[in-house]
Amino acid sequence: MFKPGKKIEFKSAKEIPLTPMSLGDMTHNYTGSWRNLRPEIDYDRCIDCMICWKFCPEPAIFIENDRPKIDYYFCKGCGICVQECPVKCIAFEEEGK
Amino acid sequence: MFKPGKKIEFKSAKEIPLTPMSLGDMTHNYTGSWRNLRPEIDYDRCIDCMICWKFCPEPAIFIENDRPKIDYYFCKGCGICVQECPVKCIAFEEEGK
Amino acid sequence: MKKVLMGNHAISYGATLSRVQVIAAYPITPQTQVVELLSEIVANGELDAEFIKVESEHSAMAACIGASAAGARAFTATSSQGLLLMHEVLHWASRARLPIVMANINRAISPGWTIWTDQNDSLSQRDTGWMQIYTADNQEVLDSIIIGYKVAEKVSIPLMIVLDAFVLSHTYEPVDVPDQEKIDKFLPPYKPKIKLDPEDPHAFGGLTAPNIYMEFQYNHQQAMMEAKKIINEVGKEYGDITGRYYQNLSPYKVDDAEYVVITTGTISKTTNIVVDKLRDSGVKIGNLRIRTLRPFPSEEIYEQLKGKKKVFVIDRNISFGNTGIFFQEVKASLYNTDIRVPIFGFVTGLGGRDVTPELIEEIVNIGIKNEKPEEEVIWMGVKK
Amino acid sequence: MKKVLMGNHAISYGATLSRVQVIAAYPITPQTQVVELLSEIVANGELDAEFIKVESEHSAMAACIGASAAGARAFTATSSQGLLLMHEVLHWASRARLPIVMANINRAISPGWTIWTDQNDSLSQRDTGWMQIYTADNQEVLDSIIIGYKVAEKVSIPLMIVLDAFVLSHTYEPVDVPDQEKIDKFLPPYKPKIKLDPEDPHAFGGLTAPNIYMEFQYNHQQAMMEAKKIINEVGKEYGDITGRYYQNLSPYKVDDAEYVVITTGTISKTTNIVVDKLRDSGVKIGNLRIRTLRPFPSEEIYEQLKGKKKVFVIDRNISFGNTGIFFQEVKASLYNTDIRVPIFGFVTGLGGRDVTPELIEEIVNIGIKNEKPEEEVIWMGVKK
Amino acid sequence: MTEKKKRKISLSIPAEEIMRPGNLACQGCGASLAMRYALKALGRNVIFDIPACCWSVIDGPFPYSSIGVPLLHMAFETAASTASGIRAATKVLGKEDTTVVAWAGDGGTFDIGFQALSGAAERNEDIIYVCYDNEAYMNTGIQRSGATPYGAWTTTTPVKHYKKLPKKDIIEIMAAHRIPYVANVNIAYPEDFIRKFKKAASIKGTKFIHVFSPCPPGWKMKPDDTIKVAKLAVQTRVFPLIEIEHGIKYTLNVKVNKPKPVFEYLKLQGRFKHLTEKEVQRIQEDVDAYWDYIMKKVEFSKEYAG
Amino acid sequence: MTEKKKRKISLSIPAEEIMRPGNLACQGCGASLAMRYALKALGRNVIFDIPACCWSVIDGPFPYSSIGVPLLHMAFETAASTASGIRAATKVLGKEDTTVVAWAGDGGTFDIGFQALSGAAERNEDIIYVCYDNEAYMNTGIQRSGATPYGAWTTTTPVKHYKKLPKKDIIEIMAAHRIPYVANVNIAYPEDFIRKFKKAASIKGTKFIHVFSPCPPGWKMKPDDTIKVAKLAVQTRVFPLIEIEHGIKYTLNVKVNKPKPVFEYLKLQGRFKHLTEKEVQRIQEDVDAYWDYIMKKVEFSKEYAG
Amino acid sequence: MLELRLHGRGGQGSVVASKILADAVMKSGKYVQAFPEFGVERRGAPVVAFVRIDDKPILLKSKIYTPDHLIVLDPTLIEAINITEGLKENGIILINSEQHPSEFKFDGKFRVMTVDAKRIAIKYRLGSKASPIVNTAILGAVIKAIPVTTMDYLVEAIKDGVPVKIEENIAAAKEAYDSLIKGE
Amino acid sequence: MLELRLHGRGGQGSVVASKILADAVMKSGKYVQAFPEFGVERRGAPVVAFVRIDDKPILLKSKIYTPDHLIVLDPTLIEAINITEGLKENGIILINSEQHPSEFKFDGKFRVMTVDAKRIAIKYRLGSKASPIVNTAILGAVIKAIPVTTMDYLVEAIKDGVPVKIEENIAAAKEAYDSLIKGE
Ligand SMILES: Cc1ncc(C[n+]2csc(CCOP(=O)(O)OP(=O)(O)O)c2C)c(N)n1
Ligand SMILES: Cc1ncc(C[n+]2csc(CCOP(=O)(O)OP(=O)(O)O)c2C)c(N)n1
Ligand code: SF4
Ligand code: SF4
Ligand code: SF4
Ligand code: SF4
Ligand code: SF4
Ligand code: SF4
Ligand SMILES: [Mg+2]
Ligand SMILES: [Mg+2]
Repeated sequence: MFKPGKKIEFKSAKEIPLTPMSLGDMTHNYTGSWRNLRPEIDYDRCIDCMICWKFCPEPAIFIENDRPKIDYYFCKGCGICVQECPVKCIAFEEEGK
Repeated sequence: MFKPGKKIEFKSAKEIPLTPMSLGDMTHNYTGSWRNLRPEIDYDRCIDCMICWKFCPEPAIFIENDRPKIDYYFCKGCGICVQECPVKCIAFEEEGK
Repeated sequence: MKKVLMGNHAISYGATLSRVQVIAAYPITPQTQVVELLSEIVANGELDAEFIKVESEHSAMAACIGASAAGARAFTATSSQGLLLMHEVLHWASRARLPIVMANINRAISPGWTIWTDQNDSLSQRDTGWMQIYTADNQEVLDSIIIGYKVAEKVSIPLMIVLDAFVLSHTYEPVDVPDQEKIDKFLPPYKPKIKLDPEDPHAFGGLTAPNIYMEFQYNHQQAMMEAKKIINEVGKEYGDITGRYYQNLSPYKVDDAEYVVITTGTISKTTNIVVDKLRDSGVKIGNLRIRTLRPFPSEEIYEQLKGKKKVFVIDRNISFGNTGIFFQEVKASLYNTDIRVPIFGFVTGLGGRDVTPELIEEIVNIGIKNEKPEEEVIWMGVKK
Repeated sequence: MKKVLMGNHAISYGATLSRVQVIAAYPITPQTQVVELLSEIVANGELDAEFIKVESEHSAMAACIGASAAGARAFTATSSQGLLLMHEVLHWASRARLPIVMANINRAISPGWTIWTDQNDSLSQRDTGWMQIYTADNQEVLDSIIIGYKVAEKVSIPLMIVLDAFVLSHTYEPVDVPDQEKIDKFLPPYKPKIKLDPEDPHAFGGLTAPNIYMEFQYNHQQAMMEAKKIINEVGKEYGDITGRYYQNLSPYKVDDAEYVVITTGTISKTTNIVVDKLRDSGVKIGNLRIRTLRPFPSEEIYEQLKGKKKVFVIDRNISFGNTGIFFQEVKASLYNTDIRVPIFGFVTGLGGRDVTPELIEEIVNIGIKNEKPEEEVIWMGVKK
Repeated sequence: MTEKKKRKISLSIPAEEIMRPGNLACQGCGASLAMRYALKALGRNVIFDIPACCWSVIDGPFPYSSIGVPLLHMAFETAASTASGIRAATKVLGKEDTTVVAWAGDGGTFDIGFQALSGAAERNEDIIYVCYDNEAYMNTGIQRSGATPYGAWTTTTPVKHYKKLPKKDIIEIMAAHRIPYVANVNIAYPEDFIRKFKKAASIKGTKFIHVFSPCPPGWKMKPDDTIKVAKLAVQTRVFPLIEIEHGIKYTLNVKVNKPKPVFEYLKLQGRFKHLTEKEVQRIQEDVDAYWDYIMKKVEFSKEYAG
Repeated sequence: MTEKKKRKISLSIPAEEIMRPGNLACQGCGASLAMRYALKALGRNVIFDIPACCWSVIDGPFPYSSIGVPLLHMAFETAASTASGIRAATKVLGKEDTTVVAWAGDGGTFDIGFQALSGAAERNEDIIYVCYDNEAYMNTGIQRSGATPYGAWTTTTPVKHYKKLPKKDIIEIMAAHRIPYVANVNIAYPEDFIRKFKKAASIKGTKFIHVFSPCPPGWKMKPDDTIKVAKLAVQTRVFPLIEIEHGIKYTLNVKVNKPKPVFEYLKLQGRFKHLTEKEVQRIQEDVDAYWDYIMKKVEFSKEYAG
Repeated sequence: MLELRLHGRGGQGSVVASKILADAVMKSGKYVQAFPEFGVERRGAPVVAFVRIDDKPILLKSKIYTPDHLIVLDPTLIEAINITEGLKENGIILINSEQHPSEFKFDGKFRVMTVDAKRIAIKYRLGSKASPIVNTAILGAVIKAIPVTTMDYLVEAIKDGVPVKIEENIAAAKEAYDSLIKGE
Repeated sequence: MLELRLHGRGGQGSVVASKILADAVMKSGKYVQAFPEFGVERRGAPVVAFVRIDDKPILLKSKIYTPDHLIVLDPTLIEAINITEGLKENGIILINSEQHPSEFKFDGKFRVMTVDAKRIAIKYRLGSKASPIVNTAILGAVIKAIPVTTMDYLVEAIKDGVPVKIEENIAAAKEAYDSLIKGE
């Protein structure tokens, strides 16, 4: 799982770098809020082929103990994993249901 | 032979066109002055093949009564006609000699 | 007909009503809807024009130059980086004296990447020989395109209509779209003074030696001076048929004012609110909106500012290493006159920073409070 | 070592002595010899640099930006249309705060095609955020490149050295070429403040929202203000090792003058002759040469002009629809001061029209004769 | 989570994630996936430059970045020239081993940045130029580019006037520049994708890689169809996966012996929904002809190289 | 003049001279001759635009012009985009029959104007784009361009560092744009030259013509060798004369069964005089290989078209 | 002056909604202004749009920081972001939801209303079942909740502003008008 | 101040000649400036170059309209153009020619001198027989005719300014120095 990054704020022109320069990554930005459908892996059926991991654009699927795991902080809910899973073991339901 | 063009002069900003626009051609500009070698056709040997005419870049060779004629006002003295004449009937001598 | 239009569509309708014949444009945020709507209008056959979907803004302007030189009414629209990329050919268009009209949506300059408004893009074209008109609402945008062609074709100088990114380009406002017939009478078909014509062949733009080059520059400048009058005349003529009058300057309660805020673009509208509010509390203040940057209406500004106590210029731009640009232009234009009122130069709103009535009030208060500007550039709304 | 050098070769030697590491350039008359000599110097192994023979000036500047951002000292040279074509990326370089140095040979703008000198090319870049230094002889050209790097790297702003086409670029003059050792001490290797480095990865120039964009602009402007001092300081330091001192302004007999002619570039030198001549005939006149256009040295100009009777600005340029540009800059910078001396604005020498001592004398005479300028722009040497 | 089964999985692409989530790509963005693969292939000793394109936004605003390697954002038309400058600097600074990558969209490659690319190729600059191709100007809201295929709707090729010109054949054009390596890749074929990027990094001189990169909003398709559509592009022969060395040696990387009808590919995408059967037929013929053409090149090049 | 013999001459190219003398081309300029032929082929119902190049000067300064047809001088990088604008205007103004010609040097075509050209080709603009190729930036005093051949000296590729990169293969690159007509011509073959210009004028869409155009000062050769060198370029197979239709149909126009050694061509030109025997040999091999390649294309295209 | 803020997701048509509403308001003789959030829109990501309404010409060109009312096109946003930022006391929060207003809890004193615009949109086949286009439907409820114009003008505005399925959009708006749930 | 004008043809090296002369003058301790005609040079077409010499720094940056003396690298130019335009009275016209000065006639009072630089250049194999490069040769004669510097400095300047055949160029300059024909 990705270590959530920090939001960086500047109080004044004196604090900013010489030119707009990155000082951290986007992992403070929980793109999970973009999702209105939520993928859920049925691990009983999952064959650990890692195809879902391979095709997740974010990446929001990581490998933990040799199994795929969805990081809901970042999963945007595109549904690619759902569609590409060869055994169709990822469900896709409306958020909050 | 080309009709020599006129030099065009302007006395004031009121006389010039809206934008730099041509009002005549360059035939007032006697590029013959560029020449230090002078091509001369030996008409006795000339076979009127018009190769010299064909290859003169200016164009400074014209056809008069089916014969090639060099216009010395404009001939720059490049020597192409001299070299390309198949019967080598064009002499190339220093100007003023 | 009244329509709720975004500024970008106001441009498209302005161009359509002007019956432009060749459009060459390239997309850029925040201009894209201009191009998209024009694509549709042309595709639907509602405008008899060729639309060249060029591969860059540079080529857009080059194609406009080609089209205009070949005798067609030419149009383009762009913004920021796109305008900057045109720079060389902007100079070309004006020196070729071609009456092209373009719309430029004021977007700040990168890096860092930005899509929000400020005026540095168009203002850094102030020396390209184009006329420039800054607009303040979508109605004015539409009207100015039409007026722009008439002016440009009269003086043979290209003209740029400028509007704020998003604040106008993407904001929907009620706009009266005039009838085509009315506009056709106002703006007859283009009669080119310069034309690439096989039946009357000329070469345009050839080598121009030191003995004559300068005379063309002189004429260009004279035409610009002439344009000061023409813009007002044509603006009046347009007003007579539509009821909407446009001049080089747009003063608001300036007549009896002691203090004058000089603004451009949409900041002017918000400033009017502040003027009203302050007037209510007894401050004799007015707002002078500069519409025309080129030709710069020095004489009219002089007339407006005569006898005032203080002047506050709000610039949504900065010429690094100097000051805000309208501030500079105004000061320079008054230097040799008898006006010596203190002029304050404020820089604000860069890169889309919002300019609120509160901020404008603060500006005015600083101006009123201080006898004269403590710094040449007074930064407002910046976290120093 | 003293050498007879054309201005273009003075540039090449200046760049070589500065040990530039990446050169990216594209040929244009009257700059070509710069590139040609540098090609030879690099080919001969006399300079350890990469020379990218790009396919356009636009790419030349983009390559300089890439090289500078990756940590190398970068150089280019161009002129006129080439400079104009760089416009977008000029803005980019300065806002990226990269200390690139370039030489620009002042050539007038087309159409009609011209290769002769005037300043409209570089002056229409006055709002791009670059520093600009105008030079008056080949010695100064060479020296200014070296000084330029030191200044640029101190304030993190790119710098443009400007010289007149042909009058300097193609004119041979004796030039002292300093020893490499001396220069190495003056100008140590480049220590980048910004660097693309896999071992310390950062992204540069990303999307910068309205809530923070303006602060970068503010810092850019502060650095420009700082540069006014730095240019003088570094110029002094250079003088201490070479005997040649360069400052923002170069006054000639201004101290006790009643009349001051303000000039730039080579016109200044010819003006000095006229000053001497008029002084001989009892006219108290001096010449103030402005070297630095950006940052604009307002305060120093104020000091120089305090107490003068009249000021005559000679512009080899024109902002169409307004006035000569140095004229405008000077007037604006003095507006809010207590100086109210009449300033006359003369435009002359466009497109390579020769500016002779006689013409300058005529200008001075008009200035002296008239109480104040009758027109905002006084055209000289033009066939009206 | 269910009880873990103990077994070793084997991954067909590198495990390390250099790219970070939280980025600003749309749901199902192909370009996002492309970057993820590219970074896996190239590792960290790399410098990127990116001109204006969706990736200028995806990476994140100041002060953030998602790609984890040094990156210079640059003006739209400068990808290749900027990379040339970066490459020159790394050379004089003794960092020849750093890979320099220009990463641009199709607009920035086929259109506005094409001259810089062609110039860099002419100089055989030692860079990898990557074009992720979503077949329109997406960042500005779906305008046609030189990469927009025949028949497609975009906002500047409205339905009444859909694009009637073919897609610029960038692969062939770059091959005609005779650079050492030209290849195309497809996000649905990650192993091929990564192999080619690694190969490109190992070659000196200019490398050009063309990435097939679906864009759900721009193509008017469901975000979950991204991989499906990408696969179909290969399976219908719309996008033959090839490599071209020195402009003459052509290799076909994925054989498609039984191609699916192009309609399968088109029908998933709203941008093609206005097409008549006749137009679909025409596109099928174009695809067939192009495939034949490429196959002939492959043949020809065998003969040639042999 | 001697006594006139009475006989009718027959001319192999049109007699009418549209171009005027007095122009500012150097002695023996190939570009000057190229324009003379082009005008003979195209006649007077034509509009030219010319970007910065020698021809901006050759034509003559204001207020003069030598070409006798309407001409717009334009910025260096805009030949094709300006022509697109002119073409659009002629269309709306009902002058579709006017031929629109962009006339540019190699620098303006291979390098700085290439994007505009490629863009116009992508749009299949109805113009003739002519590149007269003197293999360097001549107007600015002989700097290298993308068209400068391997081995040549120029002022930016000095003898110690002569050009080590091949000439950009513009013909192949333009062919890969699949425009209806691509051809090259040579001033030493005026009949072929004129035929191709006339053909180009008869075709709708983008036509690209590449003109071999020797330059005595730039090539450091005698002005009277212009035609000789041009002929040798063909006879040594350095410059095979071809036509390419729609990017696939290749035709060889002048057979060269017994090629002369390339050295014959090189030795007349000072720009090559520093070359060692080995380098000359290398160039010979490149020329042979390229000829083979083109011949294969001709073969391939027969098969293909057949 | 009345200031409204619309909340939706990229691709859901909040800007079109704001424009149609503005048109309907203009037609009723009022002055109006509508604008999107100034920035990059990403499909799926939360976005906002604004409408200003007044009886006199609107000169104000700055942003809206303290809206009078909110319109929420997608209920999942309520969890995802802090929706009530800047909302004035007693402001209406009109949510596209099948739930009753009382089921929504916000920090602060607001008037929650709901309308099941999704159901209505699906009924009239606006968009697909998976992603219905609710923007015209919800407008019907808006003008009921915040009576800035009449249904007649809204119908006209929909006619001018929607390219396809005009009748269905109108019917949806009308049905939404009738099915607004005002809460307490 | 002394102002010289050189006449040649494009490609003949008049500018190089002016530069070498300037260098030689500088080496002798004087101030100097040299420049070509500002314009486009065409091989074969008449061109000019200028040299200014003074004892104090040269500030003047305008053109030369009334030269003190002329140097003519190519005698065929005399027929082709009006060579003496602006030349001051009593100015020297130094011509590269095998002829005697008296064979040249000009309108005005000038001092004609000649040197057969062409023959000398050919002798030292400078350039080809058809187009010999006379620019260094003629400089030898120039400093004899107009003594602005010494042969020693000229030799040094040639060493610095000529890339190949240095010795031959020097020898040619020296021979020209000795073979100047001053006329009357
Ligand atoms: C000179 C210039 N013109 C236009 C733009 C606007 N612009 C930014 S990104 C973009 C579209 C990029 O298209 P593409 O390269 O295909 O990348 P995509 O957005 O599709 O990923 C455009 C037109 C710009 N930034 N600069
Ligand atoms: C933007 C820009 N850059 C550079 C130039 C200078 N320039 C003018 S002509 C020319 C060379 C043209 O070369 P080519 O196109 O090969 O034509 P040629 O002169 O060889 O005929 C150059 C570099 C220019 N006019 N504009
Ligand atoms: S694709 Fe499906 S089966 Fe394969 S690892 Fe992912 S969830 Fe498991
Ligand atoms: S739905 Fe999309 S973003 Fe979420 S885990 Fe699956 S592939 Fe990744
Ligand atoms: S010498 Fe050259 S210019 Fe003169 S006639 Fe012969 S070919 Fe023509
Ligand atoms: S080429 Fe020779 S033979 Fe032929 S026409 Fe000319 S002069 Fe006569
Ligand atoms: S518009 Fe397309 S390419 Fe751009 S981020 Fe969204 S999905 Fe990706
Ligand atoms: S330099 Fe070459 S191309 Fe240019 S005019 Fe002279 S000969 Fe012709
Ligand atoms: Mg794209
Ligand atoms: Mg060339």
